[in-house]
Amino acid sequence: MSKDLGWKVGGAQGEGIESTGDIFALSLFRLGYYVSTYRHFMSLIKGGHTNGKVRVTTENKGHHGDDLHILLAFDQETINFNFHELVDGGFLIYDTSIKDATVPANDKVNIVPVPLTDIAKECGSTIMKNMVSIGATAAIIGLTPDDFRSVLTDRFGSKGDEVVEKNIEAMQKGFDFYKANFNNYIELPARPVLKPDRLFISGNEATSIGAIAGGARFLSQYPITPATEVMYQMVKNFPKLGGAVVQAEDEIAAVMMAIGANYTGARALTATSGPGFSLMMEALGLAGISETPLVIVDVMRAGPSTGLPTKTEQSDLFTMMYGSHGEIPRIVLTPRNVEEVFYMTKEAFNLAEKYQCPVIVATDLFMGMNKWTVESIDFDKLQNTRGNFASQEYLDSLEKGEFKRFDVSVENGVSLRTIPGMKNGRFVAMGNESDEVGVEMEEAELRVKQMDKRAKKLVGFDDIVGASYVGAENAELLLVDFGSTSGIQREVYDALVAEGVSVGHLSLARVLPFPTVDVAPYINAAKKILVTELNSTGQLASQLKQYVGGHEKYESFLKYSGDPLLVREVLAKAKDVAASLKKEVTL
Amino acid sequence: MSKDLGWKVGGAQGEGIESTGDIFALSLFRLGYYVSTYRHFMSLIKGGHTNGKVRVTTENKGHHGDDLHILLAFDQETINFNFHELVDGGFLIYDTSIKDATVPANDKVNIVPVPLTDIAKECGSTIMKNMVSIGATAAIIGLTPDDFRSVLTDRFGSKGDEVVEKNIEAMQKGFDFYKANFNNYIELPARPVLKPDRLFISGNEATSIGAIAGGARFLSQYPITPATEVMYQMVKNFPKLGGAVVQAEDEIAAVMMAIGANYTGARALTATSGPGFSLMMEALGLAGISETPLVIVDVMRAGPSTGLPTKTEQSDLFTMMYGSHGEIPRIVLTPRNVEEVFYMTKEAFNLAEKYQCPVIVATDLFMGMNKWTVESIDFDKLQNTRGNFASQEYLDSLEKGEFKRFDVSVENGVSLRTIPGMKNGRFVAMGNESDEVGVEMEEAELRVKQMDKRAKKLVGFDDIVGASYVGAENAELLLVDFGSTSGIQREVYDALVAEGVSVGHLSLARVLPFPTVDVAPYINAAKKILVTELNSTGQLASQLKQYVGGHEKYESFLKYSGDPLLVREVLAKAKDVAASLKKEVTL
Amino acid sequence: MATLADFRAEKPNWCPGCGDFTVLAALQKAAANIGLEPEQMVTVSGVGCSGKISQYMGSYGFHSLHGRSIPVATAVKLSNTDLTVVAAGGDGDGYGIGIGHFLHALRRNIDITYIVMDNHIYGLTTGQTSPTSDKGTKTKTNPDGSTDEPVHPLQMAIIAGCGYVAQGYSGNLKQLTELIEGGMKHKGFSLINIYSPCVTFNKVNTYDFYKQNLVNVDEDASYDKTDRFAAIKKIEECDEHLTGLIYHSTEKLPYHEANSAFPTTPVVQADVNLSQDTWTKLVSQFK
Amino acid sequence: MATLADFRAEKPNWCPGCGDFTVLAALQKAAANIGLEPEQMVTVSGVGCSGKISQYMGSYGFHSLHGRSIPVATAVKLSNTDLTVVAAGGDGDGYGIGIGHFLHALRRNIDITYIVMDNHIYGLTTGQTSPTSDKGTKTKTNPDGSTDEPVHPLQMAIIAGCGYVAQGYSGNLKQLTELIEGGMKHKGFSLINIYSPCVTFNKVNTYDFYKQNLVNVDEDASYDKTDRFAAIKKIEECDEHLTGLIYHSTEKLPYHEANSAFPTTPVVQADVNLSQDTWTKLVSQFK
Ligand SMILES: Cc1ncc(C[n+]2csc(CCOP(=O)(O)OP(=O)(O)O)c2C)c(N)n1
Ligand SMILES: Cc1ncc(C[n+]2csc(CCOP(=O)(O)OP(=O)(O)O)c2C)c(N)n1
Ligand code: SF4
Ligand code: SF4
Ligand SMILES: [Mg+2]
Ligand SMILES: [Mg+2]
Repeated sequence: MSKDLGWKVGGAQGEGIESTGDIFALSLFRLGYYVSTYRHFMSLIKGGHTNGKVRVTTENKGHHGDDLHILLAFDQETINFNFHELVDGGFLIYDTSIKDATVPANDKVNIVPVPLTDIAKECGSTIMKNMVSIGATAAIIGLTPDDFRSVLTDRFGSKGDEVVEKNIEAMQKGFDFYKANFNNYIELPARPVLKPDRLFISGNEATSIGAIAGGARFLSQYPITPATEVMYQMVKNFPKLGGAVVQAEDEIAAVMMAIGANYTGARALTATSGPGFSLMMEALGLAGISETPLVIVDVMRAGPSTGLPTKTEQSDLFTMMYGSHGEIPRIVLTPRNVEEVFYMTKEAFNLAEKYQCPVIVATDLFMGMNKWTVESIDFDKLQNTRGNFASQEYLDSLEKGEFKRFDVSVENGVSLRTIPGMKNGRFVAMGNESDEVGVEMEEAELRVKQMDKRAKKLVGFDDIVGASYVGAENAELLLVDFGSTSGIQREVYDALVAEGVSVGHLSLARVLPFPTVDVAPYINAAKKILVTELNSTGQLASQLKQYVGGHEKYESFLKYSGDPLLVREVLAKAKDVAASLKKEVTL
Repeated sequence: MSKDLGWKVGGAQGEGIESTGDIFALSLFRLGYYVSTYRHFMSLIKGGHTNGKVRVTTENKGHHGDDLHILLAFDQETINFNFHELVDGGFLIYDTSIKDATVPANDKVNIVPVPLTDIAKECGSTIMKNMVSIGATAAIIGLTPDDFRSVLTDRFGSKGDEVVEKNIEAMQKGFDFYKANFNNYIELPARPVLKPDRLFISGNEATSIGAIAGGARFLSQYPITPATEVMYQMVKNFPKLGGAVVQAEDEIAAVMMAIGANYTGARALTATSGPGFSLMMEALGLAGISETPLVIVDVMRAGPSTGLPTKTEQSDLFTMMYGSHGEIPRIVLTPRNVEEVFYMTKEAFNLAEKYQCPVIVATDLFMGMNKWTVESIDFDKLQNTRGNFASQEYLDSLEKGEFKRFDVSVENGVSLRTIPGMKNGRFVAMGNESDEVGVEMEEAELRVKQMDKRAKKLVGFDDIVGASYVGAENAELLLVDFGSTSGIQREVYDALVAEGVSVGHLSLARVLPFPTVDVAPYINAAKKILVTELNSTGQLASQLKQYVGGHEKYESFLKYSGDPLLVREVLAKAKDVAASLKKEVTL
Repeated sequence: MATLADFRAEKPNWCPGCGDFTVLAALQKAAANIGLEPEQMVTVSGVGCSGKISQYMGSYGFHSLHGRSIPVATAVKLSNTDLTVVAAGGDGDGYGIGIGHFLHALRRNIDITYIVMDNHIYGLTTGQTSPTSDKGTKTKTNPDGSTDEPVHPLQMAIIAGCGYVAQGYSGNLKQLTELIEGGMKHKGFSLINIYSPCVTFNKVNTYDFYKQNLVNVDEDASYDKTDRFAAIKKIEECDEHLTGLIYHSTEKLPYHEANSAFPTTPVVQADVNLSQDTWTKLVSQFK
Repeated sequence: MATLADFRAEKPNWCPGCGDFTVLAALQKAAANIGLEPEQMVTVSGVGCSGKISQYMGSYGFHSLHGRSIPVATAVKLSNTDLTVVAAGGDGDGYGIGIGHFLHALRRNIDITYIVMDNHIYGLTTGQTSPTSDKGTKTKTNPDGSTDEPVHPLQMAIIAGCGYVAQGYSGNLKQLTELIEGGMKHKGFSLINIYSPCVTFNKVNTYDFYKQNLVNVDEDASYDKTDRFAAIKKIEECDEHLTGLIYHSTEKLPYHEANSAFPTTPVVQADVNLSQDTWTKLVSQFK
């Protein structure tokens, strides 16, 4: 019996690989398993290798797993590229119509040639090979074509029952073929009970429904991989909610529109990735100085510049924290799993209005474009609050021109806000430094007061957890990360604990305001700190040094190949560090 | 006898205040004095208070000085705004045509009402009041109208001798009026010898001629205060040098053009200020990944956003260091005086070609728009070198398609470069990650190699001094700064030394690659560190913490009113810190 | 009902004689004339001397970034279609750095009125060549005279499908007021280009110059404002020196009405909280 | 002399049947036909499927940023006027995010050839509405059909003063090659808009569609390519579905010749070091 199942389908881009993976993954989710996925693809439309990995587990995981048990190959490249990942006892299913297929010599892997294309043709169309292959898989792991029926009905039901049946039939043929010709099997672990609240959802989808739950009713966005799907979700859902989507002409327009909509009183966001984010730098400062709420989602991809548009990275941390000339208060959230993507995106809108400042939510391609299991979202936690609006009564009590939108006397830096339509609440939002009623000015004293007012907003910020920690109280080795690498780090942590290492795992959920008070005790207590990041310069580590110190204690595990982390590579590094620690102690 | 002379003229914008200051300043420069200036102005075209300060000294200073000896007021606002700066024994000269002029009660100041406008009218035009006022000043400080003749001749000579004489005459009238009615004087210190090499030049002018000396022959720029003058200088000088200027449609175009020109083999730059710099973030990454040389000059002004367009600040440090998504090697220089502005801008072009990466030169409005004395520039130091170009012979020895523009095997990360026109040297510069010959690719291993190659370039960089230090070897109090605040800090340092404080002054001339090795010994040795910056968040201090540590030792003096520093305010803070140090010691 | 005085705010600090004073006056009059309340209107401006207009207009205002008034104005309108939205700025702002946003808003037919104070110069940055500067214009950036073809905003707007294309002049407050009123009433994007002399930096395109050169098509009964090609030709014939409503068509619906998916109630009125039922439906797609 | 083979580089990875294959072939042929050497030519592209052309063309290349090919190409030309410079990209790249650069380069009359592979869709990002998408186009961003007026690049270019305005089609390699050749020879900015079908994401503007709808003005002897207004009208009449050289004028000098201050020797050839004499003169203004 396998604890996890790692399954992967691969072929050329444009061949239906993605939907094969989706059907398999969703079906296993519906059977009650926890499912995590990872899609490998390239920045071209047709041709080029793509594959979809599905990890099936009995506990919720934030990673698609190192191990591969079943590889389903539609072409030779898939075999070449992925075969080495198969564990001993794993299965390679490949299409016998691959010309001169060559399979590496490895007698610990079950080689399963199946005439996928031929059987598919029998079923009426070569596209059916996807179903045939799922059928063969089902046979190996003890499922039946019927276990996939509900997903197929959702997908193809609108085209008629017949289409569904045809697909089931193709699956059955694959199933039968395997049973008839092979007799090795993998036993899936017992199914957890499927809770009705559970969601199977990508990071980008979670961003979208998080935004919707957070009251966002305006999205202006420009297409860019891997953030485009956020827009698709909004286009789909907004009409019912009275919301509007604008496909902007570029990212500058997109962010300026989001600012304009927020100014007008709509909760609005824009979503983008690195190149688009870089184009938003001037506008970011405008939102800051004009105290206009703004939510930007940066679905990070591998940079710099156009970089690797279909690969993942965590290298925009610096520019999210420090990009844009001059100084503004800003909040930068780094959700660590898809559930947090949902909650933090939702909360971003409350924070943006509460503090009247920009909020950046950092996700990445890894989390954004792949699907994960979320245990449940509590509807009762979804109420929103709208921040510091002036009441109409208060405005009516003022003389014309008396309303101080940028009142510097407010203790927490957050002054009363109005929106167009409110009588006597006129003000001018502005990129220039302005006086309290919003008139451009250049006087030294007033300027300093306005700067101080804005800076005050985020002092003592604790609306969003800064970091979370698991581990012994004075763990010697501290694993640190932020954002989407947290899931895999937990597996590394578990493995180290199992080996008796004195280890703790500290994971940051926000980087601005930097959670110094949350992280300092752990940083200070640790003997060695291993910071794991998907970038080449150790951006998080540099911030820990800057905000906390302890320079001599840091080690970094950095990956910037564009691929996500593997448990084993981080674990190997962590063990090295742990070993060096022991040596130091014995010296 | 006064050691320094502080002189200031003030009035409404559009009244000729600027040229009055210029004439006075240049004349004193030509007499052999060292002259530093500071112009206060506002972001509107006419009306609004403006003033020009001129400091006349016998040693070269990087600051216009706290003290004011003579104030020349054309309107009431000038009196209100500046009177308090006058030292005991100072002079207020004001125009008697100011309606109901009110002068603060202060019997330590010599009040000198002069009918400037009336006398000017006698001379034929009210504009002449500027000359009349200079004449009155001349009388006070022991100069004669003739001392201003050479400057007037340069200015007005093209309009005929008569115009020059008319101006001299107006001066003489002001001179005579003072002599006839008042009899207090200030004695200027003895004139230093005027060296023929000496220059009286603004930071922006130094940027321009530095760029020209560095071989820049292409400038693409979009107008923005305070960087526009860089373009004017180029427009003026390039035609003779075979260079070209393009006024771009925006800053994105400006920087993309600079990249295109560099790619083609011209040395090219763009100059801008904060808002424009923010718009260049995406392009910055392109230059980095495509390994195209690029020089950007950021003449910082007070942010965020449009901010205070006519005020100074050092708040773009963060975005210069960390702006743009993803990770590229870059060089960020922070010249500390106008001489360094010249040399570093010049050198920027050699570095950009040597390392095939972007070089950012950070100046600011304070240094950029004001004039300073430069002792001399050594022509013999102005030879340029062009970096790692492939020879035509080498290219001829290759097969078609064999040239590896992005050869990862080069030890220092700098591979051979070609430019269009070179036979067999074809390559494609690219925003995508590419292989060694410049073909887009997404393979993990090659990607890492390219990232490592680029990162290698700046390891061990020491082409430009990182920081300089004066002071005792183990000074207890360390003053730290970067860029244009260095000059004033030296005066603070001198004052502290004079008071017997154990003090050192460390000033950074570059921030990337961060000069850790240059600064660490001083940071580590100091008991207290006072970092002075013109920004609100202590950007430099945060970098010292990040790169070096010693968190418990820092104090900051931060100013972000838009005005430049005063010696006395930094000195007061420094004394407090020094005092606290003593207390600690005696405890 | 609001009066002219209600649309006054800060005292302008433009140079005495600047054409922008008249533009502001016309905008204030137009707003009062069509019976707006100040809080129902938003004036969004870019950066430039002209961009200061949002501070002087007594409506809600947004003095945004250089070249970016249009996307802000677009979003203001789309977020609250009950508002009357004016975007305003200079020739550099709108036809230089901002020309992309201008053309795309036009294509979408966003229901805003765009006022360009076209002084053929960059005023606030003290007199550089602008995208509408005449050929031969000499400035510090073009001492030998610019050789660039100026932008032709009126013809371009017509080509791009704009339904209300007008040109005014700061020397004619009455006509300008009418043109702005018309623009505000027009359902869809309206462009009002205004010759608004910069008395400080442009010594060519002066009041005198315009007095001598402008043709008023509003006074020409034979001129057909509804004929696109005639309009394009007329503009060419006059070397652009004409005033009045040059092209008018009410054929197209504005963006928020044309798009069937666009909400019929103002977006700002949408509830930020979801009902249990909506929530359940929303997440059902992820199960 | 260089042959067609010399202009081949990487094997394209566009989808089989993509219109861009023909565009590349035409560009390669045109370059060979006019007798260029590969090193005398630079192809600058933006980002999109179309943007990959710079990698496949055997000239020097710059695969720049989305929407920014034109400023790079401008600078390449102005830095070395001996080079033949082509800018290339998609409809989204050039008429969406990049439209401002396009229009300003046009005004300046920079001597480059601009090739737009106009498939009415965002290809590389897998099929969103583009600025030239027809009204009614349904994509994942516009499931109910776009209501935006498409950009009219040909008419706009004529209005903006372009001296060489052509349209080609990937189904006609011969004509396309000629049009590109003509553009490269034209002294000044030339625009060649190309209907280059995206076989994967655009199921409306297909080869079949164009076969049925395109009018070839090159075959119409009565058509006067030198009449701006006739050209604008013709484009309108054909609903833009025409091919050929639509407008041609050799009246204007290109930027580098029109500007008297522009150096007559290529900028790249200027010495990066100054003579003592030049230096002395240069600094004399600061004394
Ligand atoms: C991104 C950016 N670049 C440059 C500037 C500097 N700037 C301010 S106004 C202006 C041009 C003003 O010209 P125009 O739009 O015609 O307005 P006018 O002052 O003539 O009314 C420029 C270049 C800026 N504020 N922001
Ligand atoms: C600044 C930025 N925003 C967005 C993108 C994502 N992107 C890449 S190509 C493209 C559009 C492609 O459409 P088009 O220009 O028509 O080219 P095609 O693929 O159709 O040839 C977009 C939006 C990007 N690379 N950079
Ligand atoms: S500079 Fe010109 S545009 Fe600006 S306020 Fe003065 S006159 Fe008006
Ligand atoms: S997606 Fe369309 S444009 Fe892109 S390569 Fe394929 S067919 Fe061509
Ligand atoms: Mg203007
Ligand atoms: Mg396209």
